[in-house]
Amino acid sequence: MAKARGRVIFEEDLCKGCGLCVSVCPTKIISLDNSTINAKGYHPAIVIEMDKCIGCANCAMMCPDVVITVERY
Amino acid sequence: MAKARGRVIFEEDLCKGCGLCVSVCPTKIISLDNSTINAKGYHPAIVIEMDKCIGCANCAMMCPDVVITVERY
Amino acid sequence: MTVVFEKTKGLTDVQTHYCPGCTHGIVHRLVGEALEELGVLDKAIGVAPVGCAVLAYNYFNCDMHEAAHGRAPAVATGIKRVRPENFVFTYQGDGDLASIGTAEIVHVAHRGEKISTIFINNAIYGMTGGQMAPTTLIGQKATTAPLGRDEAHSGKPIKMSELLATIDGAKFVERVTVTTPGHVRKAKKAIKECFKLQIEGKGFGIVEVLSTCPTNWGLTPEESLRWLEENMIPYYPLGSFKRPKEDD
Amino acid sequence: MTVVFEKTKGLTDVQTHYCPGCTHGIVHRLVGEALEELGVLDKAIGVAPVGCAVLAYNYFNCDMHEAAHGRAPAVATGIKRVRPENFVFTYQGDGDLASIGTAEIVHVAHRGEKISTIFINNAIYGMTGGQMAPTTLIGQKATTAPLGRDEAHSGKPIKMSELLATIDGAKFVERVTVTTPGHVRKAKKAIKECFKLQIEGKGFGIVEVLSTCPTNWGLTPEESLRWLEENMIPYYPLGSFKRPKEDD
Amino acid sequence: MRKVLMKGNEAIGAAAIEAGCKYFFGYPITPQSELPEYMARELPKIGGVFLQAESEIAAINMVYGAAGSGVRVMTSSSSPGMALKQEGISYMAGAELPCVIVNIMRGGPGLGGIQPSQTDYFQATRGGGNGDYRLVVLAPADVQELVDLIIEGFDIADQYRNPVMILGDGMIGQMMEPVEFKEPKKRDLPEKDWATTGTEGKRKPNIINSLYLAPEELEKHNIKLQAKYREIKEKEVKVQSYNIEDGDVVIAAYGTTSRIVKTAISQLEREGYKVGLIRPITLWPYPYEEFQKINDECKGILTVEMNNGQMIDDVKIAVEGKYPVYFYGRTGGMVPTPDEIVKKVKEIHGGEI
Amino acid sequence: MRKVLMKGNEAIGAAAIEAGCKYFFGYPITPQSELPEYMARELPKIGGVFLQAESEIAAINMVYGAAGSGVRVMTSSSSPGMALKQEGISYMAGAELPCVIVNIMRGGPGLGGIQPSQTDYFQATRGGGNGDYRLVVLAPADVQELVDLIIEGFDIADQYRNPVMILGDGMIGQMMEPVEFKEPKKRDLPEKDWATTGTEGKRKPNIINSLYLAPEELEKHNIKLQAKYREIKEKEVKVQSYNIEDGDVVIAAYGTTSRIVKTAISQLEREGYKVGLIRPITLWPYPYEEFQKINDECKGILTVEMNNGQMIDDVKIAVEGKYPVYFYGRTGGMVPTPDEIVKKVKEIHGGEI
Amino acid sequence: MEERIMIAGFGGQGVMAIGQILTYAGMIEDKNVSWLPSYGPEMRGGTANCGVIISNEPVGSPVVVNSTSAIIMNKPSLDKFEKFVNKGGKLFVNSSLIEAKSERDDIDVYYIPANEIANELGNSRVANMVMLGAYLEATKAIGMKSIEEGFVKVFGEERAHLLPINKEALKKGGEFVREQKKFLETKSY
Amino acid sequence: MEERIMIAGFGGQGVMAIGQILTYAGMIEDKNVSWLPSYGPEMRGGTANCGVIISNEPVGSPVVVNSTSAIIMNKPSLDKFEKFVNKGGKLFVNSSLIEAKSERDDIDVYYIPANEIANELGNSRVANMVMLGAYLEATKAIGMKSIEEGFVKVFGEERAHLLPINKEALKKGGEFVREQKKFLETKSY
Ligand SMILES: Cc1ncc(C[n+]2csc(CCOP(=O)(O)OP(=O)(O)O)c2C)c(N)n1
Ligand SMILES: Cc1ncc(C[n+]2csc(CCOP(=O)(O)OP(=O)(O)O)c2C)c(N)n1
Ligand code: SF4
Ligand code: SF4
Ligand code: SF4
Ligand code: SF4
Ligand code: SF4
Ligand code: SF4
Ligand SMILES: [Mg+2]
Ligand SMILES: [Mg+2]
Repeated sequence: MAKARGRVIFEEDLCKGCGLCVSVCPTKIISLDNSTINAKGYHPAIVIEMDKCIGCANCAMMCPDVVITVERY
Repeated sequence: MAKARGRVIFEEDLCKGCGLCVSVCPTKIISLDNSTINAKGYHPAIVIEMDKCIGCANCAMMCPDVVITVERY
Repeated sequence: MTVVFEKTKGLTDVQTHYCPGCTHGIVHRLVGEALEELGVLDKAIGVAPVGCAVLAYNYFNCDMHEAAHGRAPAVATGIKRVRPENFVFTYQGDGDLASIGTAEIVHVAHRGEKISTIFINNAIYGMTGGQMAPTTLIGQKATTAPLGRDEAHSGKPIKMSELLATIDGAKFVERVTVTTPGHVRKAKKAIKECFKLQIEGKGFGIVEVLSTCPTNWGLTPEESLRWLEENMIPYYPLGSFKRPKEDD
Repeated sequence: MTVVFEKTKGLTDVQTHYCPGCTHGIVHRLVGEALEELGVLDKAIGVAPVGCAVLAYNYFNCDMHEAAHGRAPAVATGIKRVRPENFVFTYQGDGDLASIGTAEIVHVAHRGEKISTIFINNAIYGMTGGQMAPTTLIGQKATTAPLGRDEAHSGKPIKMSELLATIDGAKFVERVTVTTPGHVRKAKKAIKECFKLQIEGKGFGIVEVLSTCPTNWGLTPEESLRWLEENMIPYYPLGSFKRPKEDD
Repeated sequence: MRKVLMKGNEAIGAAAIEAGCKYFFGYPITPQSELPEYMARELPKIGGVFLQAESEIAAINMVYGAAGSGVRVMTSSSSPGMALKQEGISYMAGAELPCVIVNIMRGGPGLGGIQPSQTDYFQATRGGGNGDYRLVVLAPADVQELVDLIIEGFDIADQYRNPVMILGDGMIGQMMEPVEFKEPKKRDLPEKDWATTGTEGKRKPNIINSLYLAPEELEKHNIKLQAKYREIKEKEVKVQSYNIEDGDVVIAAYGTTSRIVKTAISQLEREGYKVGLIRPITLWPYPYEEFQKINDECKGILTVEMNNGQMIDDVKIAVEGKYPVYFYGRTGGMVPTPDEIVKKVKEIHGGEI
Repeated sequence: MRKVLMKGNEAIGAAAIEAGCKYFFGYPITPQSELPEYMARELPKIGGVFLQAESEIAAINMVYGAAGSGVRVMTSSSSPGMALKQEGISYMAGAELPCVIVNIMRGGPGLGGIQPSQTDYFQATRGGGNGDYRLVVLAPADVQELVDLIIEGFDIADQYRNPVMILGDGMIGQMMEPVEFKEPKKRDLPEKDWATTGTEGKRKPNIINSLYLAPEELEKHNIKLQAKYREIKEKEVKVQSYNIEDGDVVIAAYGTTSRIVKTAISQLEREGYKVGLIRPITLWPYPYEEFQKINDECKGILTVEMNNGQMIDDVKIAVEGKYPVYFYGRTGGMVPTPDEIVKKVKEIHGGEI
Repeated sequence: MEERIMIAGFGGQGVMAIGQILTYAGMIEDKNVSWLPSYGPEMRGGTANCGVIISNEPVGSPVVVNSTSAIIMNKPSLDKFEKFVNKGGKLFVNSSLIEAKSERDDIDVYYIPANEIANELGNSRVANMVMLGAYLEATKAIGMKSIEEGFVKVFGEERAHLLPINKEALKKGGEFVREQKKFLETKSY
Repeated sequence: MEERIMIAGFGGQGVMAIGQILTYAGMIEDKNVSWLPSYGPEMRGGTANCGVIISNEPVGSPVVVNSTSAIIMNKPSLDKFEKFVNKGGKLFVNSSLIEAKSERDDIDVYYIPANEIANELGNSRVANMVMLGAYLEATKAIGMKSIEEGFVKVFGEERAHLLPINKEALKKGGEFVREQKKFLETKSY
């Protein structure tokens, strides 16, 4: 598996759990965390296997709430 | 000279003396009568040489005030 | 002897208030003739605008409804939706239709209302004394454009027929003029065809008539016709912009 | 390590009131980024519409002016004529721009006002709860078209970009969408080009963005993107309708 | 007919249909959109037409056209949208066309808010449009009365050839209450022989118009309108009143506010206060005479409105300085509570203000 | 400065320019079109902007934008056009933006006619738009006063961040009289630090707005507006009065009508009658207090208007039933003659009505 | 002194202009003045009139009802305004266009063939100035110098070159009245 | 008898619906009733509440201020409406979403884990009906048959097939309260 080149940071409390980032992540590493409810009452998006992130920023591109910051190494 | 084939009747009191009929008569037989002022205060259009009228209705076609009736023989 | 031309029953006997040589009068006659010849005078309801034609309700020999400035298409919509079997037309100037009433004319086309519009484009606000219209030509003087219309300030004149033709519900769009007997005959043909469209229930139709305003142009009636031909026609090309398609 | 994406300074830190997954948010971000990247944030004055974006004045990080429903282009005109050196944009929905505000958008184009408009076409009245817009598709349900829009009753949806492109003063007209990261990038490019037009003083520019309304479409955010692609794009083709000509 | 539970906005639609109204032209705006939505569902079923206009202005002008062609027709909006209809309303009043216009008011000014308010009283009763004209303005206090007034409103409009306005607030539009559809008292309604329906070759053309270029004619037209307004003033005043012959304080309130006042009055009565109520049902024509019946010992009139004081002008005109006139109002969507009113009444009673 | 003869409509333009107004957005309508035409000629010369809007609605919203960006700006119209501006005016009042709006009234309702009238008094003083808002309404009686009030009007607008309306009739717009341009009394005007001018990176963004979705906030905003209106009521009432301490009859009239009344009063004085006059110059705030000064023996107040009776409401509110209130009006462009007024006063004097 | 002058005719006959000139001239002579136009319902060719007040006192009502003088350019205006001339007042009738005679015998009536005189001067458009000249001669209300200044004010410097022919017209109107005055003076009523 | 019930929560939690069902049911039982909604400023996900009045007397103010009962579905609503419950009144708290406890000791408070109960029933959307069931059990204000009729009125015949699961939710809510009631009865205040 390719070496991880990216990292994403979600500002969890701003997330509305819309799932758009989930649907566009090429590496399918984003999911909605059904076990948490954030301040706004939504299940926020989380990344489990951060090492798979390629830093493509697709997620950020689609996030309507500017929740995501993307870094690349 | 061609035999007259048309006749035009002007409802003089409706004429506003705009001269549009004058300008389109192919036989140049219409003029504005500077010697009369009609009820509306205008010099009305008149035809002097009616026998030259060819009944083409150009005058009627251009009259904005529907002053003219055209007959043909 | 045959009468080859007499006054149509489509007009009343009231003398118009139009200025001498103003071609509003010619267009009135053509509309009256078309209504008569198509046999719809008895079921016609006309909508008069606010503009020089504001008194049109006195001239057309059918039921008439006066509208607020620019709103004739909305009024006509109200009438036609209630009485789809009647023949409904509006008669509007360029200030009325292309300025304050832009939304109403666009949306009557957008909805494909089955009404017909006669649009008198004289490149000026006639009734109120010669202010600039959206259709006033570049360089043309108006009381609110004393040095002539300036593109940098006011843009280029708007071409309503071209604009409306982009809308699907507008099924008949044609621009004509009445500067010569020949043009008058063509204008009449266009008006009749446009009216037929409504009779056949096909959608919205509009005939734009390039018209004169000798008074506010500061020209004689005859000069006005020439000015129109030399200045307006080159910018506002005559012709058909849209006819109903086979499947309309 | 490099930050390849972070929140633009063009937006404030206020969280938006938009529904989850509503693409209004994406477009806000693109506008904010464009303002920042073009260096006009400090001299920008935005005009917020009446529509779901009514609170946009809280989100864009520049001076903001709220307008009455449909009148944003007129408000923007007032601002730009007073402050030609400022950067003035409107952000409007389809009810706002294509329905009640038709006259205002047409005439801002007609005069060639040097402003930029972002037009959010989501084929519905979002804010008021899903009524039919002039852009609602045939068959699409809305609370005021409970059986779906019917052409015979309401006509076919209006295509504002095509209509505005006929107007000379509209120098930049492009339709984009934001359904995929690729489309988002193209949308951003269009918005930046459109804004540049104003910076260069060339005339009126508009970017129509096909956008979703998951709430009133009754779909999930993701379903909404697909519905848009499958239904809206075929009717509202993406692409450039007008770019400034050499001599503009 | 059995009672049904209905939301005010939908009840308006049902009542209009009951009254034979088959045409509705409107434009969405909160808090009245349930009405056009109801009409969109129901009118097609009865062969009527619902049309969403491109704007409030277009809507009122469509109503103008439809009314001119002789049918019962309705439009509705809320405050900012109603501001846009003013020119069209003035035209309809000028051309003497009947119709029913519904304003479900929200807080202002400007875009304001979307919560209930009574802030367009002046606009409704004095005319926000140009010229001397009057609308018959009906202010229902509950959904049943709303239904009754809509049905009667169409009759009033037809009888006098005049637009009728239903002035409700967001509360009455949004709330649900049980309603019954009752036949209104029959009125002798004139033929609409003035309507533009096409001559059918059977009569002279009809003209719907409000333009009179000669001032003599426009004045004549105005005199005719004023005569009609006088007749309406004589015949159509509606008011409910209560305890005004012996109330120590009399409250004037209309619409849903009057219900809050009633609750306050009950509370005051329980505490031993005598408080009267004048509830105008017609805001124009205004029930000025009713105020003559107030007892001489009354310590003051309290006007309660969900605005900053508009009907208070009419109350002052009515009482002619005979009693002090006080005001209590909440605005912007805030609704006065019975307690607040109780407190105010006690202050007046105690001579504290 | 030397006197010049000017048509009222043009004098408005000249006065506005004198007051530093460089922006005008308007739409043609008789009888005020000379004003936009004047501005079209003059503003470009001083680096200002005249723009003919596509409609009255666009015009008022352009004014809204221009005022929001911090400059002095004007629009004008006549009755039906003014009806269309109501929503925009309500927005400006709600957003607290200064501007001067001119209404050169003509006969109504609807399209009405093009001759002088005073038929939009209600609309101007009570607001034809939605919500509780007030315009400062100035009613000049001659062209000189028109000029003075325009110039002061801009100051008032800026001082209170509120739209000011100049309410004239077709007569004052069309007539020519000599005028002089005088410096108004200096006012301490606040900085327009709220304007949208671009932040220049130097401050937080400014927001021009009338929306407050939370009712608590909208109420707070309304309370603030009302406080401002109270201040205006305290400080800005303008009225001219005459013989009210001993007039047997007092006439209330404003604008050009008051001049006709003055001629009538002179005539009556020559015949030995004592007749007073109250001429409100501000129609809002209304000079209610002035009516307190009327002598107790006065037989009645005659309100004279070119309408069917609108200011009469304010007169009734002012006199609180102390004197009978009579009305004389002509409408539709008809102008009352001094003789008609003389006759009416004699009737009141003789107790005939 | 208070002159209340009604000037009436068809639109296009220049009635508004002579009213304005008079008003300017009055102002130049430090009088209180007002000019109030009124247009008929027609757009063009309809009737138009204006009322001018020139007074030592501040002007009250600017509406001229009972006029001290009336300058009447067409028949409909004669019918409308003749009756409102004050007893002892002056009525100036453009006899080129009005055949009818006044029915009043309590006022001075001057019949001036203004169009003919103007045509003689070679410009039919100055008929209005002929009438104004007549008025000035008969009333002496305003000095000729002020009128000339007023003319330039109304028509602007650009059209100042038209002043000579207009002065000529004023003069001819005055002359005509002097003739008629002689005649009137012999009349007794 | 006069029940003034405040029902409050997030938009989407079905607070409006249970208010309407109650109101219908009250009407069916020939009471005077009113239902008044209020929405927060947010478009979606904001707070929403409705006030229901069920009374033997005609309904005066439809605004529920001092409530006899309150059904509270989220924390912000607890903060807002807890204090307005009449002394001796009843407060129903959705303890699935609200951790806090009521600070009132002069009213009956019921904590119902409505979402959990609903999830157990296999449909999280019926949490509102659980709360309604609790209310009905505690107050006995309205009969269950009327509530069922009301349900069909509100949701229409098309959604009548959802009635069984909703009935189940009502029942579970009721049962939960019966348990808690027993506990409450032992409490003395
Ligand atoms: C709401 C409103 N605004 C303005 C006017 C004044 N007005 C009357 S006609 C007109 C314009 C007429 O121009 P156009 O439509 O081109 O018609 P034309 O006179 O040239 O035939 C205007 C602005 C009005 N009556 N109502
Ligand atoms: C004059 C006026 N009319 C109507 C409204 C109500 N209203 C608010 S937003 C809106 C439509 C919004 O739709 P759109 O412009 O498509 O924006 P979206 O919410 O879809 O983004 C309407 C009709 C209003 N506020 N003002
Ligand atoms: S940056 Fe790309 S890979 Fe990483 S989480 Fe986002 S979409 Fe997935
Ligand atoms: S797109 Fe943004 S708001 Fe939506 S789930 Fe992902 S992070 Fe949350
Ligand atoms: S019919 Fe023809 S020839 Fe005869 S007068 Fe008319 S234009 Fe001339
Ligand atoms: S065209 Fe008609 S109105 Fe004009 S001069 Fe000829 S007849 Fe007269
Ligand atoms: S003003 Fe112009 S458009 Fe109007 S009638 Fe006269 S010439 Fe015709
Ligand atoms: S209603 Fe629609 S457009 Fe508005 S915020 Fe929600 S999803 Fe977006
Ligand atoms: Mg025109
Ligand atoms: Mg939308």
